[in-house]
Amino acid sequence: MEINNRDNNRPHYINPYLGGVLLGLLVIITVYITGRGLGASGAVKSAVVTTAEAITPAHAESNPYMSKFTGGDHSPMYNWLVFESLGIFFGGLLSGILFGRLKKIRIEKSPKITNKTRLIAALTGGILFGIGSQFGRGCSSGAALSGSSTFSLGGVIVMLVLFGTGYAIAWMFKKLWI
Amino acid sequence: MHVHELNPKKTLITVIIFVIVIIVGFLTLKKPRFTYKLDMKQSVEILHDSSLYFYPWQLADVVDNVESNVVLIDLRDKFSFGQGHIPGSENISAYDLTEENNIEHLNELKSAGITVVFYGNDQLQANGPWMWFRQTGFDNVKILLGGYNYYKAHKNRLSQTKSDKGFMCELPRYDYAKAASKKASKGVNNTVKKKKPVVVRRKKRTVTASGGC
Amino acid sequence: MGPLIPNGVITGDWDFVIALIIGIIFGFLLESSGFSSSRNIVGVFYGYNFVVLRVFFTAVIVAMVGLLYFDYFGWLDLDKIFILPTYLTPMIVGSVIMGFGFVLGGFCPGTSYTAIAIGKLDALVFTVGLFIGIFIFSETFPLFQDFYYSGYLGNVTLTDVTGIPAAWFAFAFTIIALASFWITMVIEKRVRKNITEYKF
Amino acid sequence: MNKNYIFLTILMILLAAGTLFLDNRKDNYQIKPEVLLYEIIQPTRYVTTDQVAKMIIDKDPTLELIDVRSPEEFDKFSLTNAINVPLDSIITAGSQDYFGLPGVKVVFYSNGDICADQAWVLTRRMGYKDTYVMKGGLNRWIETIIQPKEPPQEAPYTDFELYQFRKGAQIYFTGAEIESTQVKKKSSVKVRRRKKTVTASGGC
Repeated sequence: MEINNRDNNRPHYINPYLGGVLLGLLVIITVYITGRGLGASGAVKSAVVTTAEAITPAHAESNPYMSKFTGGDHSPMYNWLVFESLGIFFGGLLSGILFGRLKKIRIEKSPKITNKTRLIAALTGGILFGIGSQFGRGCSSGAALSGSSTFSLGGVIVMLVLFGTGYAIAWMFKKLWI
Repeated sequence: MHVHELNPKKTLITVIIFVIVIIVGFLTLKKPRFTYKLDMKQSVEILHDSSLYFYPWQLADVVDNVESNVVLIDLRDKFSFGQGHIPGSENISAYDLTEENNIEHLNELKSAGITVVFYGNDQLQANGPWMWFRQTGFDNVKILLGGYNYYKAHKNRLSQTKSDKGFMCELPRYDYAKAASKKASKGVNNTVKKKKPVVVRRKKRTVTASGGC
Repeated sequence: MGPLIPNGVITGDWDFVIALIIGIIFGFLLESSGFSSSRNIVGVFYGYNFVVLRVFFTAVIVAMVGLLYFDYFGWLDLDKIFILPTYLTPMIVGSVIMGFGFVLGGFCPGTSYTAIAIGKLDALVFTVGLFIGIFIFSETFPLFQDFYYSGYLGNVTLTDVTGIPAAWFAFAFTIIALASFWITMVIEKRVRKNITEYKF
Repeated sequence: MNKNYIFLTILMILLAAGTLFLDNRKDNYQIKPEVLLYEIIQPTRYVTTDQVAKMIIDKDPTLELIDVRSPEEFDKFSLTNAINVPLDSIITAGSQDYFGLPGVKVVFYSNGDICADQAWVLTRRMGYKDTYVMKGGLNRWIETIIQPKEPPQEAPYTDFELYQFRKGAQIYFTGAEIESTQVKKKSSVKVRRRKKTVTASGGC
């Protein structure tokens, strides 16, 4: 088989089911210890608030959304999710080193598109995801994974709609990936 | 190679560890010591059952050892018990109620069909434990109306307390509306007088029936 | 017994150490499952790689079932854990927007952090996009403040809404997930025959 | 295809199916019997009539008085802003809306304190927190707040302080500054009669 020849070059990933079972156990342990699930987008929110506060404190205070997160004893960066996200970064780094995926800076894309297109798409995607995660009260890990694991109605809604939209619109952006 | 052609050994091991943890959970699972035997609705209904209350005049037989099917349990602390208690009663302080030997003792009494009567200084002190034991399935537990204080004041004329209402602490001792607003006292006064004869007739029936509450 | 921190078994001082450790495990699992590659992730929408679906659904069913057992054993009190609040309409709209962001960007926030760690420039750009997106949201927040708080149902679970015990949902989810694993296997094999192999 | 996957699939189905057989021991909202008995034994649920009077006078927004007597009794007299939830209907869904509100202290009262205490045990079993019982009930309310007795000369200073407060409260609640002796006589006459009247409507 053609694919078999390339197996040597393929990056070594763990069995997805092993990853899934371990991730599920991690969710249980996290809930067991902290009483709440995992999350990721909250860290960026803290970063936004911190930046805004550093540049124009008065503006951050007057903004009805940001002011919800300012004004504590500590900086908004002194937050559970920020530390967790730091951990995600280092965990990824560790795994990258272990499995030999840590290489020089590169861009992953379909051969049919240019680097510029990919980066614009990534930026747009990031912006949309950022806005959407605020309305959805969490991203795919916070709302969809932890939310549905704890049987939250909102979590299940986010999971279903997020992936449903993905399937509905995937054909539009086929060129980006295949 | 497709992922489904690989051998998921590690996955299997992880899942089996997970299953073992669950099995350990089942093995170490303790049966709860107490469960509610009455649901909320039944728990409310028993409050109206006058046969679950023990009236002071019923004490006379117990004290004189005529009635042997009743055990009095004093829920006050040792000190108060030592200072004075109803003759023949046992002392289990409310704080020690759930101790294993006490529960065992109460269970024995239950299976022997002996009625257990809780009392404290007043009815209030025994009310909570009485409700709790009823709800958790001790269907032989009753509560002494008036408590020890009432007994102490009337111990020489227990049989006469049938006509006394002093132990019924839920009876209003005052005309609240009148006491609280003097201005309207005249108006209230009239209506009360009118109602009075009707009410008095009913009274005798109700008191014994409706128990302490 | 659990949850430990809300019940005061572990003091709040350990909060951030625990957060870091949990994050490291989370990141390790994401990266080693292949979530640091956007083409892996997006493969779920085109049928050539269902790794996201496998990892995600396995995690959800294991967590659901495990939490129910833990609750039964008295190790964890499910009444005390945080339930994500439900804001019906904003959540649906937000998820649609996220869906677009997902297909365009190829990451979600957690996976983009791990991809930055192994040197993916597009992930970095995606994270910058996240930052800008949340900033735009905060700045324009007064415009749709009412909408943001609309459709509030409280911190409800599926059981609260439907009255069906949580175990039935766990069971139904498990069946759906396992069935989808076998179905997607067939789809994946078929699609991969017609696709040029991609580098990771 | 590896047959371990089939094994894993079956294992996962069995695990999930197992959850269906976990009986719901917790009755989803009720507190454990042990916890209930422990709290029953503690006297912390009792509040005095003075405390209640003070909260009413201060217009404490966290106070919610629940009158567990019958509607007839409630119509004749009730404390300021009290809500009538007869003991019999305390477990109905409509009544439960009053309990468990964050930051609200629910105080039960009745003629004496038994009915209120029973209401407390029932609601506490259902898991509602921040519920209290007014010790002595309305009987003691009248004795302490509406018709306070002057402490004897040799009583400690705090008793006189309390008496001062009660006199103030008396004025607040009755709206009248009449010499108490006369009132006492009047009401004490009516008291006896009144007692009979209400007996008719049974316990609570």
